Amino acid sequence: MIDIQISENPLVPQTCQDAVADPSAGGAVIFLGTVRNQTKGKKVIKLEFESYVPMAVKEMHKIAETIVTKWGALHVSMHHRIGLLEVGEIPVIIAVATAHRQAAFEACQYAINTLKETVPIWKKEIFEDGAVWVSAHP
Amino acid sequence: MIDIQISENPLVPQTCQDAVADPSAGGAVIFLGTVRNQTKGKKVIKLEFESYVPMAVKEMHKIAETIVTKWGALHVSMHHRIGLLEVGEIPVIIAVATAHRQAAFEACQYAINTLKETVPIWKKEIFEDGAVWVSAHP
Amino acid sequence: MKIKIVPFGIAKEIMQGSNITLDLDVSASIADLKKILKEEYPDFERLNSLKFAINENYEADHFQMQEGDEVVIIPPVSGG
Amino acid sequence: MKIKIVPFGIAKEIMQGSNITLDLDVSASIADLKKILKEEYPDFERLNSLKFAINENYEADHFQMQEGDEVVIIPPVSGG
Repeated sequence: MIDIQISENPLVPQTCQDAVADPSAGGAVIFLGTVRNQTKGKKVIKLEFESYVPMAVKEMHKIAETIVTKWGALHVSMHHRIGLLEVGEIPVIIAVATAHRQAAFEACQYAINTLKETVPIWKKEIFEDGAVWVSAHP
Repeated sequence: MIDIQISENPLVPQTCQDAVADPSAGGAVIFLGTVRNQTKGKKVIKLEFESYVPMAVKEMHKIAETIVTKWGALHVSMHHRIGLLEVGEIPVIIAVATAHRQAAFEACQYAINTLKETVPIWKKEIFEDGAVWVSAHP
Repeated sequence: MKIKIVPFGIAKEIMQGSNITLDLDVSASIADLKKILKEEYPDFERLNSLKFAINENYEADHFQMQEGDEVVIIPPVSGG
Repeated sequence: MKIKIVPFGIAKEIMQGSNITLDLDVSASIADLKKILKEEYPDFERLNSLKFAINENYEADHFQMQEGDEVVIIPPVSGG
């Protein structure tokens, strides 16, 4: 089962965990992103996430389908939050359940790495003295 | 912070997640083991876990300390359940939070792999027609 | 032909927030569009990457647009 | 010297559930103990591994036990 969501509401890890629960799975690996209080030593106040939602959902589906095909995942759940997030809040959850655990680790890592490369979501770091679109410039 | 528990009560993923939550962490990787309904095609009814508890806790601490030293983890939470478990229940949860995600994946995988090699916990698979101590024999 | 341009993220700031409609030569490519945008908004030159999507798919430089296409400007993504 | 033997998992089944106390030569090693146990309980030969712990630490074959030590038998572990 593939469960993809982009939401303005707080993400709930239990929801992703439930989405991948399966009696034939030997394990699940869950990645939780969290908003860090600093970046390169500079204090972060908030993050703002913007997305081109329909395409982001489509790209997240592609990632999930690759995980099912390549790693034989039983279930993949990927939730991404958009809007304004405080330090400590969760922008992303990725859960992958597989029959054997090694595949779940590899697939979950592939998912978050690929999400950061291909999914049209943009993050703006808001500092006390300004804001920066992450990764925009060299 | 290192949080190690061996318990006869159901494990709660949220507890491990809360134990590793930190505003200076960029991410957490959580491994959830689950009791599979079959092993090598044979239907599993239940699992029974037994442990030499004080030594198991000590060995789990060693794993967590290695993770802090080698991967710079901010927090490690490792919970293992003992006693009788039904299919779908959770025998183990390992959560690792690090400043950067790559380290959390590696460290979490090291933790579960090493736990399965060194921690004195034994699993008996209970089938309809008998029971087998896992990994005991070639 | 009329092409609607929809910028996101920093691209929206570079273009001052506006969706715009450009009038391009028939069979203009993504490469042509990129050139026009960089001339109009030099800040696009400074980005790590500049991609374009049509109908929710990334399209490469050689892709030829059609009348009525809506082209989404995708500056460097940073989800997660 | 008296050494208490505490088996876990399949080792407990092989020894029929009993903690036993053995009377060993002074300065007997883990290797000596292993030999004695395998003679008494041949099923130990069939295990994938057989390890021993004293004071909650694994001890190697050459380790010499002392009067009053409690030796825990650790058959192949399978947590997780």
